[in-house]
This record gives sequence, structure tokens and C-alpha cells, in this order.
Amino acid sequence: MNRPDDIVREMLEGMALAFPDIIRLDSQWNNVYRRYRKPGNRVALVCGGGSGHEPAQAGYVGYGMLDAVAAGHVFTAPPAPQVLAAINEVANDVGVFVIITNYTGDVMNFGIAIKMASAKGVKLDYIIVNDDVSISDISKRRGTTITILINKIAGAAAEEGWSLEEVKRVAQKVLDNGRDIGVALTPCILPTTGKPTFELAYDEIEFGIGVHGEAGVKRMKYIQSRELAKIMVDAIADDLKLQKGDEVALVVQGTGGTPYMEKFVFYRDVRMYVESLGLKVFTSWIGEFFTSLDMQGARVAILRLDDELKRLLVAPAYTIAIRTPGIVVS
Amino acid sequence: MNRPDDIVREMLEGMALAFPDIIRLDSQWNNVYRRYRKPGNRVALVCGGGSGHEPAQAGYVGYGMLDAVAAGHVFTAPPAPQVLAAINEVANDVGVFVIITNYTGDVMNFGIAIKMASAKGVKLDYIIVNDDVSISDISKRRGTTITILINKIAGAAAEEGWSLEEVKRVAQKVLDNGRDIGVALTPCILPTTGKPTFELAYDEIEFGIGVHGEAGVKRMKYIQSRELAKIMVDAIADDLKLQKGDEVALVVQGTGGTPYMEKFVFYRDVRMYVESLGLKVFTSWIGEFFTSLDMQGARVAILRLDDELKRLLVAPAYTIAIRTPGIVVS
Amino acid sequence: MDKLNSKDIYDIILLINQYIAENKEKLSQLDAVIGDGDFGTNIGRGFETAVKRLSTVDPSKTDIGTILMIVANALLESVGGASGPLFGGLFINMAMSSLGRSEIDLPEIVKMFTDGFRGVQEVGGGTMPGEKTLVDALYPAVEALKQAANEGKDLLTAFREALLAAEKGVKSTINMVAKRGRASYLGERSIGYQDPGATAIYLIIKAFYDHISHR
Amino acid sequence: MDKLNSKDIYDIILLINQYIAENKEKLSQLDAVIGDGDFGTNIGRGFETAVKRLSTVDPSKTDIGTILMIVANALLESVGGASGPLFGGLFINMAMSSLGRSEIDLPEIVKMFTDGFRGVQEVGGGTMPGEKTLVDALYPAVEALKQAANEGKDLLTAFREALLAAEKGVKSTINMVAKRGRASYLGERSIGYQDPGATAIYLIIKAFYDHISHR
Ligand SMILES: Nc1ncnc2c1ncn2[C@@H]1O[C@H](COP(=O)(O)OP(=O)(O)O)[C@@H](O)[C@H]1O
Ligand SMILES: Nc1ncnc2c1ncn2[C@@H]1O[C@H](COP(=O)(O)OP(=O)(O)O)[C@@H](O)[C@H]1O
Ligand SMILES: [Mg+2]
Ligand SMILES: [Mg+2]
Ligand SMILES: [Mg+2]
Ligand SMILES: [Mg+2]
Repeated sequence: MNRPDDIVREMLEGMALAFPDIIRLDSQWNNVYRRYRKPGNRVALVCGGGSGHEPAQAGYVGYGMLDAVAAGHVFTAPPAPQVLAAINEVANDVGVFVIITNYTGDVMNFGIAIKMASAKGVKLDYIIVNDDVSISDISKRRGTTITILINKIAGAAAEEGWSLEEVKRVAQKVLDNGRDIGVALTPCILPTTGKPTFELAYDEIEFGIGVHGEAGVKRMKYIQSRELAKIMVDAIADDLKLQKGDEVALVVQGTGGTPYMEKFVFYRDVRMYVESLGLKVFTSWIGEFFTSLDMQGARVAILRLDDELKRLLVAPAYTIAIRTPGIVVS
Repeated sequence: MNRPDDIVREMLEGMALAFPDIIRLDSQWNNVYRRYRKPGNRVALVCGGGSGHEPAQAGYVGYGMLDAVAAGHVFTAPPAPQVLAAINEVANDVGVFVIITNYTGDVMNFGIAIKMASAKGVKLDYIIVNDDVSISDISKRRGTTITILINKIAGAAAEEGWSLEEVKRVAQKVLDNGRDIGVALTPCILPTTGKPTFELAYDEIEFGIGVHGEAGVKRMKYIQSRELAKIMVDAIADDLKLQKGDEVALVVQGTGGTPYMEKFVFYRDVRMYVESLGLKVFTSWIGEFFTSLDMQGARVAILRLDDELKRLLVAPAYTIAIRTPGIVVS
Repeated sequence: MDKLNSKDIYDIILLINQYIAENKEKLSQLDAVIGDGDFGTNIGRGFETAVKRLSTVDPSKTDIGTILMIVANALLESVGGASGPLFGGLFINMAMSSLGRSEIDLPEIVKMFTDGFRGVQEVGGGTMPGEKTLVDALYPAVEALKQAANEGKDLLTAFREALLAAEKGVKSTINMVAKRGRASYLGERSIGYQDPGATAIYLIIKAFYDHISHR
Repeated sequence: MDKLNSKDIYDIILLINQYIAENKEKLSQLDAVIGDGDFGTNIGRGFETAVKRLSTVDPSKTDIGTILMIVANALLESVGGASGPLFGGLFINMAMSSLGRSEIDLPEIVKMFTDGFRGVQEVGGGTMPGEKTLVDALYPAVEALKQAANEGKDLLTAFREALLAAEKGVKSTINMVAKRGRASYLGERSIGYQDPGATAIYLIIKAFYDHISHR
């Protein structure tokens, strides 16, 4: 790290230097666009949010996924004028679809930007993603991993030339059939303050965390990976009312500082438990998709699939973090 | 984590469950083989070492890279009989090429296994990788990231049907032209003991670390990413006697617990400094390639390229961690 | 004499920036406990940007509304998070309320703050006192100003009472369960900690009071 | 009477396993400071495996060499790291030296340990005393046994002197600069810490001594 205030810009510069064929950086706003614009008769997808969740969201800009990302400061929703600039950059005749994670700041800033863009005649629609099952009040549920699956599936639909209404319909289907839950074994350290976001004893697990290093919904004693897998999968399966025989996609990820080894041990436990419930695993993503800086922890997400979702999930994509077919873990 | 003693087996089980099309696990020995054997008239590549460095080495088994990996316990070289089993599994008429990292334990166990296999008439040759520039006594230099580049380049050569002698020649060329260096900002925590491997103050950097959480060659005060990039690149450039105009591959990686953000900021700083020296960056790998459990830190490796190395470096590969063209960061 | 002119408002903004900067770490720390720890950094960056932009503005030639609009835009563009729109909404409405005016008296100040408060409420989605947000400092402060104006008190007294009300409001957030924003995820576990947004409102009112009492 | 038979060797192996298990954490901790922290876990697993395999062996019907070969193979197969081949090499050579024998006297024991020491040296690449390795405990212990045998001392006295020599050897590693293995990366920074491998050798000699003194 150099100056904490520069960290987001410098990271985006690094990504643009490494993948100049995929993305382009607007450094006035820290907005990331596709290197090569999509044809104008395709719905454009805009996402964004605070930084510190990498590869979310800049890592998902590219063919088959997003067109524009507004990257805020660490854990801070991007200001409305920045989001507006991203929307304007990709605005076209068929429409812009905006994917918003359900956090007060994101909803406020994206909401203002959408209002301003609509007022100027931009055709758009949006979805507010609230997939985090750890909160019982549904309106308060946070937007986490399902956001990425919406980026992927709605992105594939948009690439195929679907209408704005159809893109929204399939995005809503993903949200209706997908849930996520996370735990932390350590807090994360904010680069801006150099301080951990909460205190956690060595033998404690913070259960139901968000993605911002904020404390979770409850704290529990350390348990084994196997038992943790069960509790987390159960929370999702209950909420989604998963049935024996349902086909699912499984996302098992670290939270930024989780060692590779633990991810695969945990994946094994999740997978074995999911199969013991009679669910069929169509595909698995294992890696880091929506992180919390250097936090050690894990998130599990499950998406119930039908034929339409399956096809779009494995449709071609070419972004920094996800390239199908074949999710690559590194 | 479940039982610490099971962690390696359970991780490998997770990998085999997630990527059944790429690898197959021999759980008697914790050896990992390609799902589909290579034709018998191709040199087979065997690598291995202690675990805790994932994706090294099991993540590199597959088309265009390795044929067999012997995975030891965490940070522990696999026993000689296990290595022997791996060699025997892939032994063929054209030969087995064994890639050994230069650690006492690996050299001893792989050495014994090679002696035993040779005595039984297996045709083989080997290379001991000592690319870690932080140690001045060349015979003591450890094997780190260049191992992966040898896996890639010698693997591509073997896939093309080169002879054992030729595979060894190109592996040696990679070793002669590649160097690595690493730093730690935190120690790593051993799953077996639950203890950190060394003590490090918040504002200190351990310079010239190996990949086992062992302490480095010196300790220094915290400096900015930019200055660190310069010191690390200089150490490699001096040792390799890099000249203006040389073409290079750049590997910038975290050490297992390094957040994504820091990797890209650091990559930007390394890349800008490398270019300021008049070197041409042919390709970059950014991610996690040879880690140290949950350690926060960074490694830089540089490989000087010629046309032969360039071609083999970007040749097709299909493994868990590396799939070319296009290194994917996740 | 018992009015605030453009220069006063200008100097008050500088003072707000100073107070926020001095308390940046503390504000982030408060946010870390029940939120995500970025509040001080973000609101600090916002007022810093505002002051930077104001540095080329001559307050003797500029109306109060324009000065406040510059602040509002700086906050909206550079803060982000929840606080960007919330504090941006506060200052936009205060700006609209004082556009074209080069001085304002207490009843006008009351109106300006009441409008500002409405701006916050709108952005917040109808936030009410008792939900452990900045509204718990802002609402009582505005009420205190209003009452002082109704009772014909002078500017200094009005802001002294507003400051006491804001302080009490900040303290009252400690025992509340958060119902809005990130802290609400904690439910009952949010009890015992002071709201950072309310704390920043207290610093803003304190800048008004300190400026008036020292001029 | 002043001999060791198969049952003695069998019991000594059990005792070694017990001592190593009791000191597992300590051995790993010593390795963490100047190595990678796995030594206790690995050598512990090795002797545990050895003892598990010995559980189906009847020492009254098995020669010393076979018992030690089972130990050697268990160490070679399950320890890994540097210590697997090193301790494996020690026990393989001790086994070869005692194959077919159901009891051995002090001169034979001396020969057995001398052969074992050569095995370690070979695997280690010619390790000499003074390089901060297990050789610094093993070499003086073997020398002490040899001298005691030459002076015609009894078994117990011989092992008492070997134990003292091993203990002194372990302590002497503290002030050495590591020249072999992982600790050698630290150069001068390895001074001040005791070698874990040497410490394990001390525990092995101690098991011999304690068994002999208690039987
Ligand atoms: N709906 C709301 N109405 C009023 N104030 C709110 C609301 N939500 C959050 N706040 C205020 O915003 C402050 C947090 O701001 P900030 O740290 O920028 O939010 P975040 O990091 O969650 O985006 C809280 O202390 C609270 O006072
Ligand atoms: N070349 C050598 N000769 C003799 N003993 C050695 C040699 N290298 C290492 N050792 C011994 O091995 C011990 C470390 O064993 P271990 O932890 O298994 O090694 P590693 O983890 O480095 O593979 C050291 O304490 C030392 O006594
Ligand atoms: Mg925030
Ligand atoms: Mg080891
Ligand atoms: Mg916050
Ligand atoms: Mg060790």
C-alpha cells in the first residue's frame, strides 16, 4: 500500500495494466468500463458499490457480464454523480439495467443517480439484491454473492440481445432462487484506519456477517468445518425451501484472507452435506468472488436452477475474474 | 477445518470433487494424478512437496503441465515411498522428469525415491529448483515460484512430445533465467499447532522469506508498496543481470492471505518500476501461485524470455489453477 | 446584528471542517463498532473537498445559498456511502432555503434548518427520532432553535440551546436499538454505542455556536 | 544380564513414542523459531505409526533388527520432511546392524549406534558436529557409549554418560550458527535457539537410559 486514499485508484490502475484487453479505467471517477463497447442494441449492465470486495465488481466487467462499474472508496458506496456518469457512459436505445446491492448507501446513491438519469430520458430499470439469509427482515437483507450470479446470468441474457424487461425478469428469477450466508473467523483491517473492524476472540466465529467487516448477527464458539457447513447450508435450504432432487449451483468462497486449503476443505464439507440432502450439484464456483479485504472467513451461496438459468450460467464470459466455461481458481 | 491431521486429505478431496474432469486422487498416499493419462510416448512430469502452498502443486496437474503430484503434510516434504509411488504411477518408456524444490526434506525424500526408481529401471531425470534470490549462497537458495514456470514450460514441451533430454534442457533454461523473492507482513498460522511461525511487529516487514512461514533473511521497517517493489525488482534484476530491452514475464502474487486490492496496487508498482528499467513485459501472472497458508505478504518473480520460452509459456494448459491462454485471477 | 451573513456561514463551514477533521478517527471508530468504520474518513473527505472548493470563493461577493450549494455538491460528489446523500441532502435543502440571501435572521435560520432536516428525512426514507441515526441529534437541535425563536431569544442563546439539545440527542442514541442503516443489522447488539452520524451533527451545531459566541 | 533383548528394544520404542508425544508441542515450537514449525507433529506421527505397527508384533518371537526395521519403515513412510529420511536412516542402519539378533551386549550396542550415526550422516550429506543439527546430540552420545565400552563400564553407566553427553550436545546447539537444513537460511539469526532434531535425539537416548535404569 502507498497512500491509503489512493488505494482504490492504484488497484484499478493495476487491473487495467494487467488486463488492458478487458477493461478501461475512467480515473476521474474510478469507473471501469469494457475495453470494447457492446453493440448499441444490447441492454447495458451497470453495477458498483464500495471497494474492498474484489474481484467484485470491477473483476466482472467484460464480455457476457457487466458493461460498467462505479467503484467507491473502501466499503463506501460510490457517490450518486459517479454512478450517474457510469450510467450515462453506457446508455443506449434498448436500455440500461442497474444492479444494486441492498445497503443504505448504495440504495441512496444509485437511487438518486437512477432518478437523475431517468429525468434526462435514459431508459433503465434496476434490481436491488437482498440475498443474505442471515437477516430475517427481508427488506434489510444485504446484497452479497447472488449479485455476482445476477451479473453472470443477466449479463449472458443481455449479450444475447434480450429486452430490458426480459433481462430484469431473469435477474429477478436468480434473486428469488438464490441465497447467501457468511461467517468470519477474523475481522478485516481497514487500510484507511489500519484498525480491525471488530474484536473477535481466537476461538469465536462471527455468524451472519455482511461483506463490510461489520459484525454479524450472532457470535458463536468455534466449531469444525463440517458442522459449520451444515448450519450454513441449512439456513439457505430452509429459506429457499429446497426440495430433494432440486438442481443447484454452489458457490463456496473465502472472504479475502482465507487460505486456499481451508476453502477446499470447506467446499468438500459443504458439497457432501448438500448431496446428503438429495440436492444435485450442477456446477460449483470455489474461490474469492465477493470479499471483505483480508478477513478470514467463508461464504456459501446456493442458486436453484432451471434449464434457462443453467444455460445462461455456463454461457461464455470473458472478464478478469470469471471466464466460462470453467471457473478458474487461483 | 476439521481435524488438523486430516486437512491435506480433505482439501485434496475437495479439489477432486470440484474438478473431477481434471484430477484424480490416490488417497492412500495423497497423490494427485491427471484424470486422463497422457499418451505413453510423452515424458511424464512429477512434482510435489509439502502442502500449505496451494494451488502449488496439485493445482497444476493437468493438460500442458504436471502428470503427478505427491502432496506432503503441511510444510512437510512427502515421504520417499510416497514420491516413489507417484513416479511409478506415471513411469513410461520415454521417461519421467522430476521437479524438486530445493529444501533439505524435499531433496532427501525425492532423492531417495529417484534412487529407488532408477534402481528398478525407471528412466528418469530431475531438476532441483533454487530460484529464491534472497539467499546469496546459491546452493542454499530455495525453490519457489520458478517451479511453477518450469511446470508450465517443461509441461508444454512434454505435451508436444519432446525427449527427456530436451525437456530437461528447457527446464534448466527457465531456472537459469528466472528468479523469485518474497516478503511477509504477517507470519502464517500452522493448522497443526494453531501458532504463528514467527513474531512480527505491526510496522515490520520480514524480507526474503521462504514459502514455509520460516523467518526471512532480514527484518525491516514498513515501507510503501512503491519502494518495496523497487527493492524486490532490483534484487532480481541484479542477479539475473537484466538488460534494457530484455523481454520478461512478471509474476506478482500474494502469499495466501493477501487481499486482492493490495495485490493489484503492488502489481501496478512492480510493473511501472520494471518498465522504467527499460524491460518489456511480455505477460503477467497476478494472483496466488505458491502460497504460505494465510500469510499476508507478496512475492515477485521475473523470467527472462526468448522465443522458445514465450511460445511454451502461452501454450495451452488446462489445470485447476492455470489455464492458458489467459491467466485468470480469482 | 443578530444575523448570520455570508462571511459567517463561510467561516462556520471552515470550522465544521476543522472539527470533523479533528474527530475523524473517533467518528470512524464509532462507525467501526456498529457499522463499517468508514464514516470519519468519508465525511472528512467531503468537508475537505468543500473547503478546497470554497477557497476560490469570495464570501463578500457570494450569497449564503451559493456557498451552501458548493458544500452540498462537494459532499454529494465526494463522500459516497449513506452519509454522502444524507449530509448532501441536508446542505442542499439549506442552500435552496437561502439562495440569493446575503444575511439571514433567526426565523430564517430556523426555516433553513427545518428544510435541511426534511432533506435528511426524505433521503433517509422517512427517518424518525428514536431510530439511532443522525436524526436523533438533528431533530432536537432544530426543535430547540424553533422554540428559542418563538420565545424571541437571541441567536447565541438559540444555538446554545440547540447545542445542548444535540448533545443530549447524541447521548440518547447510546441506549437505542438501531433501526436504520448498517447498524440495524446488529439489532439488540447495537445498544450501548453512540451513533457516529449524530455525533457529526453535534459537531456541526457546535461550529455554529462557537462561531457566534466568538465573533 | 547386561544386555538388551528384543523385549527391551520393544519397550524402549514405546517409551520413545511416549516422550516424543509428551514433547510434541515443544519440539514444534523449537522448529517454529528457526524452521517451519512442523518437527514435533511429524516425528510424533512417525513414532505413533511405528508403535501402531508394532502392536501386532510379539517381541518374544521377533529379533531386534526386525523390530527396528518396522520402526525405520514407519518413520520413512509417514514422517516426510528432513526428519523422515534422517531418523529413518538412523533406524535403518541400527536395524541392519542387529538383524537376526535377539539380544545385544554393550560392544554390539556401540556398533549399532555407530552404524546408525553413519546412516544419518549419509542422508544429511556429510553432516558434522558444529552445524546445529541432531548430529550435535547424536555424535557425542555415540562417542560416550564407545568410551564407556572401552573402559569396560556397565550398560547403565554407559547410557548415563551418553545421556549427559547428549544433553550437553543439545545445549551446545544454542550458540551455534545453523549450517544445514531450514535453520541455515537464518544465518547468524539462528544463534540463541536450540535445535529441535538434537532435542529429539536426547529424548531417544533418555528412553534407553530410563528403561535400563528401571528394569
Ligand atoms: N436511513 C437513515 N436515515 C438517517 N440517517 C441514517 C440512515 N442510515 C444511516 N444513517 C446515518 O448514517 C451514518 C452512517 O454513515 P456511513 O458510515 O456513511 O454509512 P455506510 O458506511 O453504512 O454507508 C449513521 O451513523 C447514521 O447516523
Ligand atoms: N543435513 C542435515 N543433517 C543432519 N540433520 C539435519 C540436516 N538438516 C536438517 N537436520 C535436522 O532436521 C531437523 C528439522 O527436521 P524437519 O522439521 O523435519 O525439517 P524440515 O521441516 O525443514 O523439512 C533439524 O532440527 C535438524 O536437527
Ligand atoms: Mg460504508
Ligand atoms: Mg517441514
Ligand atoms: Mg460507515
Ligand atoms: Mg520443520
